[in-house]
Amino acid sequence: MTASTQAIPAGTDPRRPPGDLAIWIFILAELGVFAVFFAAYAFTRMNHVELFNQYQQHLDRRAALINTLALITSSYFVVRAVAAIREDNPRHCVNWLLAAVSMGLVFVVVKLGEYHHHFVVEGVNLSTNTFYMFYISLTFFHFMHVIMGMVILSAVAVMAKKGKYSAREHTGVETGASYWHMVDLVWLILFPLVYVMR
Amino acid sequence: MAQAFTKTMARNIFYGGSAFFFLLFLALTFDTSGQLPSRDNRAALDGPMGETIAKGKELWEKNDCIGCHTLLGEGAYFAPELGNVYKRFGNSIDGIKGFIASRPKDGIPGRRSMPQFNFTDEELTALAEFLKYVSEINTAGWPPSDNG
Amino acid sequence: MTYKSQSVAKLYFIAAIALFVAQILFGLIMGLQYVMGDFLFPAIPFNVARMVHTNALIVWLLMAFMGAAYYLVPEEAETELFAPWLATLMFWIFLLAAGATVAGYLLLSYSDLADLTMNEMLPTMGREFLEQPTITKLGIVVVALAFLFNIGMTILKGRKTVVNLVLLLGLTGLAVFFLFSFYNPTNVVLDKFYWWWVVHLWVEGVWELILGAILAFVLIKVTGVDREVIEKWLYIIIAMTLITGIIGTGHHYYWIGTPEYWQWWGSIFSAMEPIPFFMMTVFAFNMVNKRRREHPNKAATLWALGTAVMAFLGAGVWGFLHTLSPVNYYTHGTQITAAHGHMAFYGAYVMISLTIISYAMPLLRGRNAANPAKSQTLEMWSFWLMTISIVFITLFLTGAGILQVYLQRVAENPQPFMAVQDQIGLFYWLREIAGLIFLVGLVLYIASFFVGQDEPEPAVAD
Amino acid sequence: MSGKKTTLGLRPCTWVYLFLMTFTFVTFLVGQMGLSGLTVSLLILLLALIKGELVGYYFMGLGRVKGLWHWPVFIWLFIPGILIGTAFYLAS
Repeated sequence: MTASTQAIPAGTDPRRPPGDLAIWIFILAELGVFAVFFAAYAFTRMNHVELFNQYQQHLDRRAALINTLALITSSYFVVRAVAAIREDNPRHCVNWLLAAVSMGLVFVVVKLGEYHHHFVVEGVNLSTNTFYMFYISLTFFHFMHVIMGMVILSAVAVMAKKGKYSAREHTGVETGASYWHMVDLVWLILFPLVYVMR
Repeated sequence: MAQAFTKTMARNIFYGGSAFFFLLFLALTFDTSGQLPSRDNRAALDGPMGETIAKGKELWEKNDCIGCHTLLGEGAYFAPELGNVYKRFGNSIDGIKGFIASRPKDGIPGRRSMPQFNFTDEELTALAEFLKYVSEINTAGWPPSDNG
Repeated sequence: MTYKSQSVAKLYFIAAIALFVAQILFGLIMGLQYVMGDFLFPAIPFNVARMVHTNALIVWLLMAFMGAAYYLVPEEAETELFAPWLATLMFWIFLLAAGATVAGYLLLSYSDLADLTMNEMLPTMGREFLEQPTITKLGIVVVALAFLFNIGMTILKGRKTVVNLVLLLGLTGLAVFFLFSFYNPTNVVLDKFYWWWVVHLWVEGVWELILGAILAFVLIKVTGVDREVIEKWLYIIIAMTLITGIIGTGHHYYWIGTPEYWQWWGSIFSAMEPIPFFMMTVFAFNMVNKRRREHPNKAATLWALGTAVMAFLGAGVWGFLHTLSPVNYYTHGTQITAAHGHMAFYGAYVMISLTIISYAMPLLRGRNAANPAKSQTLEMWSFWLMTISIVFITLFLTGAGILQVYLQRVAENPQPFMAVQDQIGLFYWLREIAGLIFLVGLVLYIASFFVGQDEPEPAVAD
Repeated sequence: MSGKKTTLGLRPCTWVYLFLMTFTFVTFLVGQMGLSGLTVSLLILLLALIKGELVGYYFMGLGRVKGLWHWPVFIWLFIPGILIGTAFYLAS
């Protein structure tokens, strides 16, 4: 049992995922797209193993490591934010959320550095080769999700700051949290698949 | 109590999701615009035949060729694909001109026939050059066969 | 009918049905020309018949959408239309423009029409579905702007419901994306690229918002289910529509000179395009099953459910069949595309138009809720005849398409286009027969407006 | 912060967090050492799937959800996992 179990407000249906069901429909759709993209990457690689292995070496694994750690940490902060609001502590909730957003910012800055290297220094684009097509498509699509997630978390933080959430009613926090964890989840597969597996 | 599925959230997803994917679409469009010069044979448009090709496209549109034919697979499916007709005619401008010029005025009994448009030689050249230009666009290997 | 100004919708609906008839008649001419190549040649060449067929379709759907908006916006906003006279005026302008354009297609050669309308000043003609003279296009823009102004002001001064908002958003998108029809560069790739911003972003984008809003409105009315429930479903369905449909535009960018990554982006996103249609089917049946009243207008309910099912089949399933780029490589620009086009347009947009007409017309004609039983029975017969015919048209065209793909593109010795067309003539004959049955359905549909008018309405069981 | 179930003074989510960080370092080191081949790839994939399930189970909170919604992340990891594994197996 997790720490937060005890703080579930009375009346919450244990068969429903945390947050608004609408966001889960959206999450499922997004996960679906990423799943197809991952499978497409793997099966295309089958016919271009040499090419994929060669250009994978051009990627900045250290940057990807920092980004993975940033996203995991950020996700952890969001978990703490949800726990805080369940303990009826909006002030802590806001702080954890802001910490999570700043980790997201770390991700964005590092990723932009990576893109700068590939796009400007190396002069790579979507049409350079199949590997870069997948690398750019996957990471850029994910990158936009990170930005979207940061916007959502910021909005949730503002609402929390205004005192809209409490231990009794905090669906909004859970909704934003679920989306952010999805962004993290996708990266956890993307990182080994694109940067490490060869 | 927390509501399971709210209209507000559905609305936010609609606006947020649409804006998100439209921006992504614009980003891809931006990249495409950068890539097109290496694929869309615009060199031909800027070259010595540029004006002739432009004239050809005008004639192509003015006579609603797309109303029967397809061009790169788009149009009506009543008459042959013309995106690769230049190649199908053995890379021959004269072949295309001759075909268009020789259509019977009253059609062919019982069969589909292209109308007789009474083009001048200059117009025929323009149309043929236009079709040559289109045939040199990089279409990722489409169509699968020369028959279109 | 609650508000007097709603009655302007009647004009639009009548004109829509008249143009529908024209569309079907010219469709039958084209169908015959497929097997008897010299039919009506050179009086009505195939391209002219096709222009009338497709443009009449587009215009009558626009008419029906506008009629629907004039009917449901005041009712939702709970106020009279901002300017009923403007709606009437725009109707006549639109009808005249459409009539003059069709007359131009039929009486003049297309190139003479281009000269007459001074196409060379701003060439926009001669592109599929956008064949209208530039001046007609400008007319459409004027009508659309006046229309948007009118319903926008109505919504502003009245109650703001989700149905109205989504409808307005869809109609605004329709007008905005139509502006790309004025961009016509010599560069064929650019031309095609932005041509799809009109065509695709209409039918697989903003039109689906209109479709969703009309469907939601009719379902609220005929099922009596709580507005909140229907509205949140509407939001989530149109969200999925745009999420999948916008990047789904990429399925048109496989073979027209655009970069090859579109094959991935287009395949992945358009493969998800059936999802919103599936959700719509589930949604419609759910709402009807949970209905809180027995609305006497059974025909309208049937049309609404039919829309949900046929849109999923035509747009969802038949679209998915050929949307993946490795499949599309072989099927692009064949009768497979035609098959999909027929069922998708009928299932989604024709049926939603007939749904709102079926719901609103009895009220516009002064009835309490519905047509008499006799008239409804006839209407339901026409529903089944037209729907089953379109299924068969689609199946026959799919058969023709599969054979065409094989003989012309896959076989060891691919044959020329015309040689293949000769071999698949049987399918075209069958398609033409199905088309004739569709016409019978359409005649019954029109007859349903005239039979049993003296009989009493079915009782309202609220 | 009173009365919370902890292990060695840390909340379960904190433990999960530490596991995730460790696994990430392992994955990174494998990359840095230039290890390659099917076995290594599949092990890394397995590690990634476990990480994903940890996020789904603990962070997203699906672990304590009963019924259908217990499974989406698990299934999401499972199917692409199998597909990616198969593709790498076929490629080697």
